[in-house]
Amino acid sequence: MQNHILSIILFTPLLGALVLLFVPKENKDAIRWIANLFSLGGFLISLPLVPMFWAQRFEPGFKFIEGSPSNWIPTIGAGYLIGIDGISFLLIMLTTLLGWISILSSWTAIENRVKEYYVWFLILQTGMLGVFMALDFFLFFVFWEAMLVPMYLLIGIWGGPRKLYAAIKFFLYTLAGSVLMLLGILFLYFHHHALTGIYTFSLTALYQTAPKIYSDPAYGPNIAILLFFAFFFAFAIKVPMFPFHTWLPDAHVEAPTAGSVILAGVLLKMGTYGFIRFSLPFFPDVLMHTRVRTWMIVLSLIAIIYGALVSLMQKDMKKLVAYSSVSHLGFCTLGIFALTPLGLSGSVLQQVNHGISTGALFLIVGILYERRHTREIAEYGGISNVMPVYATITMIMFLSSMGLPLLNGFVGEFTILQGTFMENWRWGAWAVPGVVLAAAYLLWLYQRVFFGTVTNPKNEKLHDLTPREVLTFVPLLIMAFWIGLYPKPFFQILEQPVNQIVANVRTPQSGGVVNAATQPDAAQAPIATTAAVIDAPTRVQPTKGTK
Amino acid sequence: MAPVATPFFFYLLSGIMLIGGILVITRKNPVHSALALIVTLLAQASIYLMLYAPFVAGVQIILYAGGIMVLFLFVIMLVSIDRSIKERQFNSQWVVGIIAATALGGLFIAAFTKGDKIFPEHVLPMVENDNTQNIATLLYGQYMFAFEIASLLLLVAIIGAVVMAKKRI
Amino acid sequence: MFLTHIWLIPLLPAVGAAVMFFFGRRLQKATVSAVCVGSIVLAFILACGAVWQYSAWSSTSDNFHKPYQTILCTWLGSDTGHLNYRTQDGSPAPLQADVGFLLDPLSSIWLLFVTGVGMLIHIYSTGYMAHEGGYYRFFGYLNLFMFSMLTLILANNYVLLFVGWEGVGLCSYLLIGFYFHRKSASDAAAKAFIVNRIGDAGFLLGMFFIAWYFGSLRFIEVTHIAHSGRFSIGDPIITAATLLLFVGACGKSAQLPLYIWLPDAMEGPTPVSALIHAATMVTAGVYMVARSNALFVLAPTSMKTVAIVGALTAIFAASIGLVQNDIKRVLAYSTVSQLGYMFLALGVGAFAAGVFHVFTHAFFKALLFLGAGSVIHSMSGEQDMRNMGDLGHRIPITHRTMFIATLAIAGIFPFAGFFSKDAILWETWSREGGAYRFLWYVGYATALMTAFYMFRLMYLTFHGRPRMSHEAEHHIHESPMSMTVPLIVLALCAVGTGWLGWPHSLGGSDRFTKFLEPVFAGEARVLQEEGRTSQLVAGVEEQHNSSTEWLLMALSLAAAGLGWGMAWRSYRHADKGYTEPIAAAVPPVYDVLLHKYYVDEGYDYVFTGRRKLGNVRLGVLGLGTASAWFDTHVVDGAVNAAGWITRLTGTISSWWDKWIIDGIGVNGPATLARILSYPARLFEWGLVQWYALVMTAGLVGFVFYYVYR
Amino acid sequence: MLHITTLHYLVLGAALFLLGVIGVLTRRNVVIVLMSIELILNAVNLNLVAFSRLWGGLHGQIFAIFVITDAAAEAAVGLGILIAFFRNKETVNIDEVNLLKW
Repeated sequence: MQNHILSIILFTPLLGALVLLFVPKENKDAIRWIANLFSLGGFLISLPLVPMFWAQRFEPGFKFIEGSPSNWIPTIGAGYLIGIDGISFLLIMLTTLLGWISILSSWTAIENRVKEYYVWFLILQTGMLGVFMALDFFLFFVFWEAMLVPMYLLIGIWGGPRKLYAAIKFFLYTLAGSVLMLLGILFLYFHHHALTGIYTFSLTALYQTAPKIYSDPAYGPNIAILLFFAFFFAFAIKVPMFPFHTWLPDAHVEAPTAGSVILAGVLLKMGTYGFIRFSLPFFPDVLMHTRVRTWMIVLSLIAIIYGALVSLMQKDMKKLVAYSSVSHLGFCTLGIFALTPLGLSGSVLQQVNHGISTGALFLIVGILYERRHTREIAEYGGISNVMPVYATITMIMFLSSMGLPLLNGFVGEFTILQGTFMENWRWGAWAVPGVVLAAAYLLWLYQRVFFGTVTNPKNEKLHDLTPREVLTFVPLLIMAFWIGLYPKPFFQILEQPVNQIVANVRTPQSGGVVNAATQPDAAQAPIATTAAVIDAPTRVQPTKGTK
Repeated sequence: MAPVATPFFFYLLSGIMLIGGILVITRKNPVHSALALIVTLLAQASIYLMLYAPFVAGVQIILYAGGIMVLFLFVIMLVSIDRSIKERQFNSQWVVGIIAATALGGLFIAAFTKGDKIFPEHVLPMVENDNTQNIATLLYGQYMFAFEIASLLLLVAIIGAVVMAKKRI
Repeated sequence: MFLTHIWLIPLLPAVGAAVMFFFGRRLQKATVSAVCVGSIVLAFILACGAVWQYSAWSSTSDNFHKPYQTILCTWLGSDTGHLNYRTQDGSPAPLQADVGFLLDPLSSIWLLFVTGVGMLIHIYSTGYMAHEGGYYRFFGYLNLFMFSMLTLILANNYVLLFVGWEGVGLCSYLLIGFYFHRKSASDAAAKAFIVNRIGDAGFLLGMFFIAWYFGSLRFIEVTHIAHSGRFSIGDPIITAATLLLFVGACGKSAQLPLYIWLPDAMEGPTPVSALIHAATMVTAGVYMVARSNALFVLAPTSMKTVAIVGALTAIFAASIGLVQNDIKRVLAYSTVSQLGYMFLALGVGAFAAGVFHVFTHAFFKALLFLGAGSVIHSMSGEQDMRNMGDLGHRIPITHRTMFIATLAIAGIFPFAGFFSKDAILWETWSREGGAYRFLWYVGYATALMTAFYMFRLMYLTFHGRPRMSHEAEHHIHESPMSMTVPLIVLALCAVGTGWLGWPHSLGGSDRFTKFLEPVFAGEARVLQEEGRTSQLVAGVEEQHNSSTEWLLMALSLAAAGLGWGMAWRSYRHADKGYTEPIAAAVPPVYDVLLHKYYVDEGYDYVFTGRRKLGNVRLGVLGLGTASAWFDTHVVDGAVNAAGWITRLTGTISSWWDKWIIDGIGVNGPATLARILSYPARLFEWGLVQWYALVMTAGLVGFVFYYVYR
Repeated sequence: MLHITTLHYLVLGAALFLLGVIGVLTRRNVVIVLMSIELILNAVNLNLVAFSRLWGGLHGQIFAIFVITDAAAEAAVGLGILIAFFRNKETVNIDEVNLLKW
């Protein structure tokens, strides 16, 4: 059990999809029950991972490794190799939780082609989990692409009026990025073979060779930068970063509620996860010695402010939330490319937070949509009068999204901002207006939808949340308050991996030209020892009061 | 067996067979045709006996006269024959058909006449008893593989027949 | 016992708020009152106990003048010491924010008046809100506010202070928007929150500068390092940090240019205005600046900025207050003006005087608001003073208590305002050898205005001719006990609290300043080293020229008297259609003042973009519109253009494919074959038996060949 | 003449075969066409058994048995097709089977 827990978590949804195939499609309630059972089961099965992981949270390297390199297709060196560290652990827990919630939330929302819907959803779930678990690039790519298809179908079949446009845009855009990434992967793969004579897609092996491209006379920095951008496009489109974000509002607006939740909650995290897992360790020199990093930061900052500004002007609630995602994800990429432990851990935490709060926001919009079948803000007003519980939950989630202390958003944003600020105070300073604008667009939305008197007669009869709907929010609320009130466990889980990554990135690679000006503290740490990079601080003992 | 009886029975049975065959292809009513065919088949079974092939004769009776012909009769009952009885029985090319068949028959006769010499003068001696045993030994020995293939063929035919005859699967 | 359980003080209201959140809907009003008021009363008792115990604790020789700090656990940070950032000198420092509480004289003062005034206002609210809907919601929010405010006060580090800071902002938002069905209320609420957020952004950045420079965000450590002399006076980073902190304070404490939300905040229920927008929350900025005094004294530029902004705000808001007609708006502008006073005091380095004014102001301003609430209550919701008049004998308790408060705010001896205001004016006059003397004139003019608009309020409301409708007149009644008792208690405080700071020049001992000495003592040293000042705290004060001080006191008393007199002359007999003296004298000025210098409109044009300048929309909304246009047309346009080009090439390719490749290359031979096949087709007419016949014919031919070859 | 030789059997078989061929080529009723096919098969069987007798072996008979098997399969499938066809076209006339005609 302990050794195979990851595989069990990974394939439980797929098993559910297989079981669903044998249920007659007329039997909608049975299908719903089975799908919910399996998604809840998937979540519950992932819970034992928490204490197991907690016990070894400070140990270096990947944990719960299963399989071995090249055991799948030995001829090309592809393997079924999965394992997690703190970063993927949090994202996996987020995925299983959101997967359950979004499946629960679609109970009444999906009325036609119920069976296909749940089957695709469960397959999507496995795909996403696989992306976060894979330690083999081939496997990763398989999951990465495999998850596109269900999402495409979810948008394209159960979506809104312009669903085909949105679905095709989503699919092609993401696919275009993936193709470049595939080229990058192949380059790294053959480069590894050139250096070691071994064909393998194993991540740990590539970690050793990929950073050498920069200083390899046969390739040089320019090739390394090109490779970085090959990966960058795939991930930046997925995140999405500033100029590549336009598929997101379309996809969100047209997707069914649960699809939006998963799209915002998990799919976007794959981009940031890709940056953390691949871009940073593969191309440390590109980031440390060229202007690339500044560009990344600038794009992130543009995304933060620009996303918030555009969001301010939206007339469609879902579009507003979608653009707010652009802004929030800007914070995440900002934290990543700050390349400090604080920035990185804040970024991962913010990804989890974004999954929770934005997931909840999409659920919130979905609930109104289910009742009124419109997302136009102008159609609403005074909803607080008719749906008080709903209004309360919405308020909490809005506050969480705009980063109010004691709720989750603040912890992530604060850590990112502090980490970025310490790297370069201008970066931090430019990001701060995003916080103000977040309050502006969310509060304005709240005011327009919830405050005032009910002016539209269609809104007078709206019924408040059903117990099932409340149930979908409860875990999110609990998580929001937990992260806001007691984020220490999360920081402890993230501490080891982020220090490791920062150490890897900031340590000069063999033959790399260390630019002392840009890298004052790089020389201290060997690759694998994390704690040594940033040595334990001399903590000033607090003045304890006498009893 | 007495030599007198052999020609007699041969001609008798041949006559029955040919008359039966002619009836098969000329009757309007398929039921009559089928009955005529049964008579032909039974007569042929007797001829097999004359050729020291009792097992084949048995199979002929059981399978052909008993099995296949019942199948034919069932099908004739299933399809409505009332209309087809009243209609034209021969198609538009029947003259050409008969001419072609006659030509073929003529050629056969020519062939027999010309090729008479290739047959041996006397038939070779043949074990007359234990025919079934010997056939079994051969079927399950030398022709084992062919036998299995045949069984597979039957299986396919059964499934095929069911698939085609059934209204909705 | 009280000290070690100091965390209970904020927790109690939090529990009250949580109870309201989960069960409030189902509870009786009496239960709601019991839970919420009870939690605050308990908190007040605990606070008194804690302060009393602290004063005993800090006078022992071991802990002489030390702040008391207790740390419960780490809130932000991994607590392992491995999650670090680098400070400006390259040494690692952990990401760390404790759940920790700090009690020193400064927080003691805030603790006492916040819980005390808060308790009185809670009691008052049980009467005021008795007939309103959402009773439990109101008290839940109030309790949540108390929790946030107490967290803010008791926090031992900037981050936790920020928690309270944002928390009070949120509660302010919720309470201003309490009547959420009114558009003006929800507008005001959102405005308050967003303007506060701008300040908060500054605060955040200031905090990061401090963390970067000091490697810690705990007050004790920051103060310690600041005192260590490692940093020179006028250090640019510290200047930047303090200026940014002051931006935060401007937002929260309604200073120029971020004061605009406070007058609008009067949309909330009156107890809220009293508690949040007069007595407690708006002084949080003062608290924060006073708390960071160790940093501010290292940055003279920031100090000057604080002083000038404070003085300007004081006179600016007071001048608007001169002509407003809404009773609560007058008080709101008065609050902004008084807050300006406080910042003036802080800016000139007279931290103790500023804090003293916060303290006295909390009581008399809360009293004024509650009194105004009582008036509004009795007038069945009427807030416009033009429709009041002659209420004095109909609601006597309200009248008398409010009169006391007016005397206090106008600075009449021996009411509380006199002492605190004079302390500020005197410090402004004398600090740094008179460097700030020009601000004294501003402060003095403000004092005159204050007296005028306050007595104007009193005369218009309680004297003159009754100007309300008959129906309203019929309903006028004194408020219930639950409302008048707090008024009386507050009136007593408005008289007495000033005596705590009875100055030496008048033969007092100025206990208040002495009490605060441990907090600001370090700064006195810095200022002295700097050579900017010769006196700050008790003990040094005897040296200065008492006669000048007496003269200044007399002058400010004269100003108060003058203002009173002018108001008396103009409004004593105010009847319907009375004339405003300013409007009569200089109409354009009156117009500008009545429209609040058109600041809101200007902001709408320039910053928010809610109003268009011609056809152009500026400000944030303008940027937003431009960005949205850019997004749909340029960014998404590029994406769609890429798609369109792909499809165009696809169309061309498919045309080429269909007509050239497929048409000529593939279908050509096929067509040829088809043409050639016509003769062959003659043999095939699809009849099975024909095929059989052909087969037979073939057989004939075959056999024929073999037979006759 | 009195002696019955193999040739007699062959002639008989040929006659039967020709009857079958005539039936196949001229009749419109599919059932009868199928029966004619049976006739043809039987003619072949007769030859096989006759040759088997001539050479004194059993292989011819084995072949005959296989042909009978084949005939059974053919009859089953053929009649199945007939029924399916009849269901669709309400006729058993073979010259009306022209769906595949160009």
